[in-house]
Amino acid sequence: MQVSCLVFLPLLTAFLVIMTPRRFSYLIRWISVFGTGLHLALTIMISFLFWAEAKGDGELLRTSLVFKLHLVEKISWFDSLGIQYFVGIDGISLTMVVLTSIIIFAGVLASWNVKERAKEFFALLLILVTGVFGVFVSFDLFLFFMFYELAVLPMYLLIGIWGTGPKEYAAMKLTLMLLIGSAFILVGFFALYYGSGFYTFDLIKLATANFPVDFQRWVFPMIFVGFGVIGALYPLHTWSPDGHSSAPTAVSMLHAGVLMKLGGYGALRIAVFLLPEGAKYWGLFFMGLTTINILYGSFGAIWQKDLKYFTAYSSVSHCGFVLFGISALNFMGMKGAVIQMFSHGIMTGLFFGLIGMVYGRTHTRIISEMGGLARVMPWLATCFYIGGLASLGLPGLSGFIAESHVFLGGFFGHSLQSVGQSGALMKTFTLIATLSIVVTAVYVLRGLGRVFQGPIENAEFANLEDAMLSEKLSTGILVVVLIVVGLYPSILIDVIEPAIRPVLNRLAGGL
Amino acid sequence: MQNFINIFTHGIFIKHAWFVLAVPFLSFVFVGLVLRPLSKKASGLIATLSISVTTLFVYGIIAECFLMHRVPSGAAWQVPWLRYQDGLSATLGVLVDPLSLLLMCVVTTVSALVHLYSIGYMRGDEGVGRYFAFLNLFTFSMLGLVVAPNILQIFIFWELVGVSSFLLIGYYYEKPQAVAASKKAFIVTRFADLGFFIGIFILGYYGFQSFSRLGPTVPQALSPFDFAYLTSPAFIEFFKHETYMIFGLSIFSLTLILVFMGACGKSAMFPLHIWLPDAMEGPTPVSALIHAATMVVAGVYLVARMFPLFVASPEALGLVQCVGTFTCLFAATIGCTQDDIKRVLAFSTLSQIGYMMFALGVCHGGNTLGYTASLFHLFTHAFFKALLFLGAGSIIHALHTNNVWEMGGLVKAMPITHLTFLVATLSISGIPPFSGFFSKDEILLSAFINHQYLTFVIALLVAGLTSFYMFRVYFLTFWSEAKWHGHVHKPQEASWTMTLPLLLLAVLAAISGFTPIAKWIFYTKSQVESHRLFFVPVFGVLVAAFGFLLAMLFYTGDRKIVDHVVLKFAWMYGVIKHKFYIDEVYLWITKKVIFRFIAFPVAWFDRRIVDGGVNLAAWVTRKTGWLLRFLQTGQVQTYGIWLVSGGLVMLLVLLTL
Amino acid sequence: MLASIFNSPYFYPSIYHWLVLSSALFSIGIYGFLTRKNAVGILISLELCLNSGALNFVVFDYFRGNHIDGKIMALFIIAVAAAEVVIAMAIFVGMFKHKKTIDVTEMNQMRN
Amino acid sequence: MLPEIIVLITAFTLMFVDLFLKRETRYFLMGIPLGGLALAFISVFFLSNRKSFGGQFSLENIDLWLKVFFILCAFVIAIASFSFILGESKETCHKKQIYSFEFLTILLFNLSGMLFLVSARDLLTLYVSLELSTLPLFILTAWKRDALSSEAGLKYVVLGALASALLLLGFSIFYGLTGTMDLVLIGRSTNVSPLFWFASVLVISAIGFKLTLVPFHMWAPEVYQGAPTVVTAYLSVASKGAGLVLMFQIFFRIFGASISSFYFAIALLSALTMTLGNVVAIVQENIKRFMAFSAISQAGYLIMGFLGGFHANSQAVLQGLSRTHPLIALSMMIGLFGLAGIPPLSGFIGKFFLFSVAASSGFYWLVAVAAINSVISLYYYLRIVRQMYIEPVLETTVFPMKLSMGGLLGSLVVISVLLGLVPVFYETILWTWKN
Repeated sequence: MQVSCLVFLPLLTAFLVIMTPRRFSYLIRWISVFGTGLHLALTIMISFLFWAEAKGDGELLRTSLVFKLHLVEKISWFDSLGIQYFVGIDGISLTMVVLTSIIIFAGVLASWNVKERAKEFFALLLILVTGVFGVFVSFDLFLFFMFYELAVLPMYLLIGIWGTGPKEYAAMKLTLMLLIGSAFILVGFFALYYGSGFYTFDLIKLATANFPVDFQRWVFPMIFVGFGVIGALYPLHTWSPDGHSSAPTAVSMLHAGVLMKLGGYGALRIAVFLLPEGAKYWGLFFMGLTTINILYGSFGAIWQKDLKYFTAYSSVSHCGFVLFGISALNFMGMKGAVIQMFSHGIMTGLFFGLIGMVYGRTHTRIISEMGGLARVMPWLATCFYIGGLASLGLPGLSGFIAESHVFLGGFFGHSLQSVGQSGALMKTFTLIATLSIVVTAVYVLRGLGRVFQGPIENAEFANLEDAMLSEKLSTGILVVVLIVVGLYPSILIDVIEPAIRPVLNRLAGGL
Repeated sequence: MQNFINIFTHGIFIKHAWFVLAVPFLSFVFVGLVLRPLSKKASGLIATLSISVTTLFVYGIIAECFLMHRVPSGAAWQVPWLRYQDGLSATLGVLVDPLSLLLMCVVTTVSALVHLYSIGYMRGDEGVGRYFAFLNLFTFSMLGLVVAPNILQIFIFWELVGVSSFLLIGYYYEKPQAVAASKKAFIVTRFADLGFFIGIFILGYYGFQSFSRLGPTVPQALSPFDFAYLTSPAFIEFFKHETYMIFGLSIFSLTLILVFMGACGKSAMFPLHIWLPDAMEGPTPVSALIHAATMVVAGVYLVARMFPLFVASPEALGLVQCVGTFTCLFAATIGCTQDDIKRVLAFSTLSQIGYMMFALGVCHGGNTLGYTASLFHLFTHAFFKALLFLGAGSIIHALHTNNVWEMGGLVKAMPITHLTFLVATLSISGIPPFSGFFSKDEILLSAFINHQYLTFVIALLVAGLTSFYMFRVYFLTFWSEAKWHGHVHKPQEASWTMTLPLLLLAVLAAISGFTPIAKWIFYTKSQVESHRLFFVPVFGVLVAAFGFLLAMLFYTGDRKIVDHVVLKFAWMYGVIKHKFYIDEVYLWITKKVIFRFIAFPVAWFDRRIVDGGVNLAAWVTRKTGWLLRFLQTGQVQTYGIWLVSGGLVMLLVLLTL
Repeated sequence: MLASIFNSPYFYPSIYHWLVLSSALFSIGIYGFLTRKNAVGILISLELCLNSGALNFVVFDYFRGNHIDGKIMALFIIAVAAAEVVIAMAIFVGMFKHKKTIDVTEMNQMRN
Repeated sequence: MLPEIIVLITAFTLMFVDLFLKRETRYFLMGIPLGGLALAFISVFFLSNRKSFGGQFSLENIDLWLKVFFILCAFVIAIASFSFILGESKETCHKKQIYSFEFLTILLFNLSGMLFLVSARDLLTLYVSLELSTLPLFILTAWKRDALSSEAGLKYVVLGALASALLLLGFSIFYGLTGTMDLVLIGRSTNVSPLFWFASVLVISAIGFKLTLVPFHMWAPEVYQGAPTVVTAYLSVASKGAGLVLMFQIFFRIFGASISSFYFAIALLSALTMTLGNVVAIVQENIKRFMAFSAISQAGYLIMGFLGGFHANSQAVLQGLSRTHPLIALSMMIGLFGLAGIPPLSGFIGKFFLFSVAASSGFYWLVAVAAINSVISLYYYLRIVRQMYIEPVLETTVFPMKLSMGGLLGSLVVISVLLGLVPVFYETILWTWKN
């Protein structure tokens, strides 16, 4: 019941928002804030429930081949087709749910200023987030796919109506590319459904199927690439710069912060978990591709003139870490990938939130037109710098935890688990990918330096105001999370670690 | 008295060694979040107080060790922090051993004095709260670095000191040069850290590989990142015999070279030295603390910390020696030509760190006296260099200029500053009985007894150069005729908060040479005490005296001599004055090569080719649709043909399958 | 003589003759459909096609057991064809009102 | 055959009453078709499985649902066409003639044809009911009598007659090969021979015509464009539904045993249809032409359902679909409801099932093509959404929505959402099927 509440509370909030007459725009905002705040509280409650329930998981899952779920709800739905309403929570899900919950709360707070058609905006945002929550907790592939589509489609309107710049083009490109990705996913799911011989979409049951190696080898890239599109896998990432830069603040936050994580989540949860042989066959290939991702994104970011493009490219680079860690196919890599999902989610959510706030004041996002803003908006500058430092992997902030995991995973590679990938190549890829920590430093410091430091060049900017309360709250939460995870990583690691084990055990050939 | 001593016999301080990290950190958080917006004065006060308390605490630890005649082995305090994998985790801890104690002592002492100095120096500045918060952050990070029991913790705090340095250099964030300098500092060191990071990977990797294999020779409680493990003979033996070769180097040496790359970055060794002179854009106390006394010697500390590994690899240590020697000479040469007082001091710092580096490096000759000598020099250098910077800060505070040619005649105006500056100058020049004499002597000695005669000669030469450029600054600043008469107000000593640290440091700079460091810090005890050569210190002093005389000749009398010399060697002078154009080379590489030839093409490629591919697909679809619509001719008979021929094709398909 | 001719199996057309006839009818119909420009001509060609179908039914019925159903089918086909013609003619007339011609190649107001 | 009779009686009643009433009072005539349809709708549920007329007319479970679907369609179209009939629409250029209920009479005749088609079990009934469900459409298409409408009618009637001739020839060959009119008996006694393939191709061409499969689709854009809007809607739903029923009859009753040899052809047609339909739809400016191409692409999805895992066991085929694969039946129903508009949820689940059918036979490439096509189609749907939401509103284009229309749309939306999420509907179909 709790998990269903988790999923449908945003939908209920959306319904309430729709029911509110348009003229009470304040009420609409308050309902949204209250709804998402309640959701955050619920998430925290569920985290504690999970904590209490999952105490013994660490040992139990050490040798397990399937995920251990908690707070499971399983209702048969389209019975004759093997479709169920099957939701539950495990460590990875919980991490992602917490992330989403935080981001949507911060996002709603950050869009306090949305006046134009506020009702539709908040309703769509909440519907979208319902889809996201649904994806993270569903363990039935049909349900998963349905929520996935639900999470992608409202994006078109959200960007198309409330966006800026070439919004319609960006919205269309984003929606179509993501859905083409989902087309591949769909084919993969059907292949799993019929290939397993069980005629079920139940993820746990599918895990017991013996997929032939050849089958795995062609289905795996289908699903992985399908999820790769939303996870910004090179060269299918081009929706992301345009999409993110055109989207309104809360949507960029949610999209870069959470939706892009669906890719990594699906790749890990479904592709690698169900098709370990395929993963081993393709692992190095995707590792190479994501190495390109990581460097390419960071080099691309150097040259960007628009703050949002800048952040979008940095997201491409950072999401590369997620897929990189996953395709390293070992414990540290995958754990790092999940941590990176969380960390990057918070970080980039913070970035886009801040960019929105800065844009709301300066009405420009061109980096060279700004300068010296730290004097007039110290709060935003501080938050921006903390986010930037997190993104370049400064220890003490969450980015370091994730990146060091991913790099160590890539570097230690084959020595940890019998993955059968070439150790030398993995090491080479990792070493090439580590270059990004320098490049990231270059673009982050360049970009932020130009925006916030130096003298105030434009006289109009001299009288701008710093963040207001809702904005401070919104960014403050995210900054605190970044720091807390950075200083006390066990808070995440203890949850994630057990949940990764089954994937690894399957990779290790424990069939 | 006995009661007082008794306090130190229970080991309480060592047991609660976490205090050393906790106080500065809490103070940072408190000052940064709570006090900063409230009160400037309180920020400074609390920050200074907390560091002072830490300093006293460190003294307490030292006293304990001293009184108990025992230094604890292993980390005094440790908590698990980050678990990567079974058998591979990072801890946070406080390692108390002579080396870390030495560094702790230096860091806290200098930091406390600099904090105190800053209260006066930064008075009236807008962002004092921020300044002190950052200063606390730096102190915390630096302490974390020096007490690290494992290499990962070093890396973590390594980055944190980098970032605090970045923040403090860019403290005047509205000054474009400061912003550029802070960026440069961070990025250059970050680049070096890349090597360090990779080195850690490799160390961790082999550490992890051998961890279970080595069996009982390694205590179970350790993890592959721990220094106690990495420097254990068993591991070194294992790692040394790894046959994997890259570029003709064994992976062992290569790893150490990568680690040394990190050290080079932080310690601003050639060719990664370019950030340090620019870093002088920060407030002067910051330069004193970070860019003279503490952070820049972190590289030396790192090599010293991993010395057992380095000793096992003559290649790596040879490189350390080469880089150290070269930087030493190189920086000293440039130091002779700079006009900005802080830049002279910066190059002098480079040169001195070069001394420390090659002192470590020469040990591959077999005698490890250099290890002791290097750390001894680190110790003394911290005080006299901090003192020099703080003195310079006093002068700048009074005159509002950095150019030595615009100063002069300050002997009368600022007597305390003059006196302390003189002490420091004598000390750095290696004039007995000031501290620099002892440490430099030991370094020269270590080079000589390891038969590194070239290094020895260069070191002697640099000793002369050091003396020359330091006295050049000294004479120009204090003795030449005053050029500041046009100023509104006469330069004068600042408040006691600024002069007190100067005096204290002057005392330390004068007497710290008598500290029996060698008793505690050594690699092989017997080698430390065995050699005493008479002529080495004599040479050193003679050379220094020569430098002094030359400087006096040049800069107290007629300026014509200088001009004449400069004109005579105009070409060379120009090159040296422009720091051998290294900055320009870097600028060319970053701006032209990386930005133009990598970043721009990548951005272009992404927009045109990759994104163009996506748009092309859309375009092709539309175009196909546009073409296909003309099938619809409107002629009913054409449709009929389609219908019938479609059927026929269908028949073919069915029959062939 | 004459009787023997009449009685000879070669005199009575076999199923193949009929099928050839109906195929010819159908082919002529299709040819006419594709080549005539006059809508009525096209309609007539289509009637040929329909009739070839009807003829087939009758023939198959006759040669394969003489159940009545094929013939009934033929009747229905004729009826349906008649209905079709009526409707088609009505539409042609309507078309003629607008275009003053029933040349189908002219009727391409809607295309692409 | 109660519903069919009711529909026919209603049609005749309407025709006669219409003759004798004055123009002003005809308004009340609306009740007759609606009442008749409602009655027919109810009567469907009183039918039981049985055969009449010596097996030429029979009723199985799927038939029941199909009839329900057709009656509902006609009902909706009848409501939607009132404004058209009563001359309120701008489309009525010849008010005098059109101001009559003949339109509905013909619609009802057409409906009865489709109802018969569902239950037909032999070639004769099949042919006649098919013609009955096609001929009225010619009239309806040319209803407006303006140039476009007439041209559309002409093209439709000419090509329709051609298709009908092809179908007839195909039927006659089947008859000749087997000597029987009964569909199931034909299916049981055919051997695979070149002539059989020839006949199949003829029949498939006709089906393709009805279902607007590429390359038999050429009539559709013109006819959809020229016909009155109500008729266009009816064509794209009901007529295509009839085509689907025809295909169902032929493929599962006649080809039943050898259906797997048609798989590749079906997949090819499906891929071609959806791709061409979508790609051309993108570049259309005329909204009705656009709808035509979009409808063509829909047909591509629909026939994916025929790739279902049919076992080559004629016995199983004979016993009806229920015992073979529920998925096919389901996908067919979903296809039909999908035709009635593509609502987000039931459309999603519908497509999911249709794709699933293709995947079950191993046509993963077709699933990929279909899924990518659905993305392309999303492109133009999103463009419409953009028109509705993103483009600025022009005051002049705002028109008041009528209560009847609003209620209709609202209930359609609710139904589609329910269809999408509530398993009861699907499960009921499957359940009735199995028993």
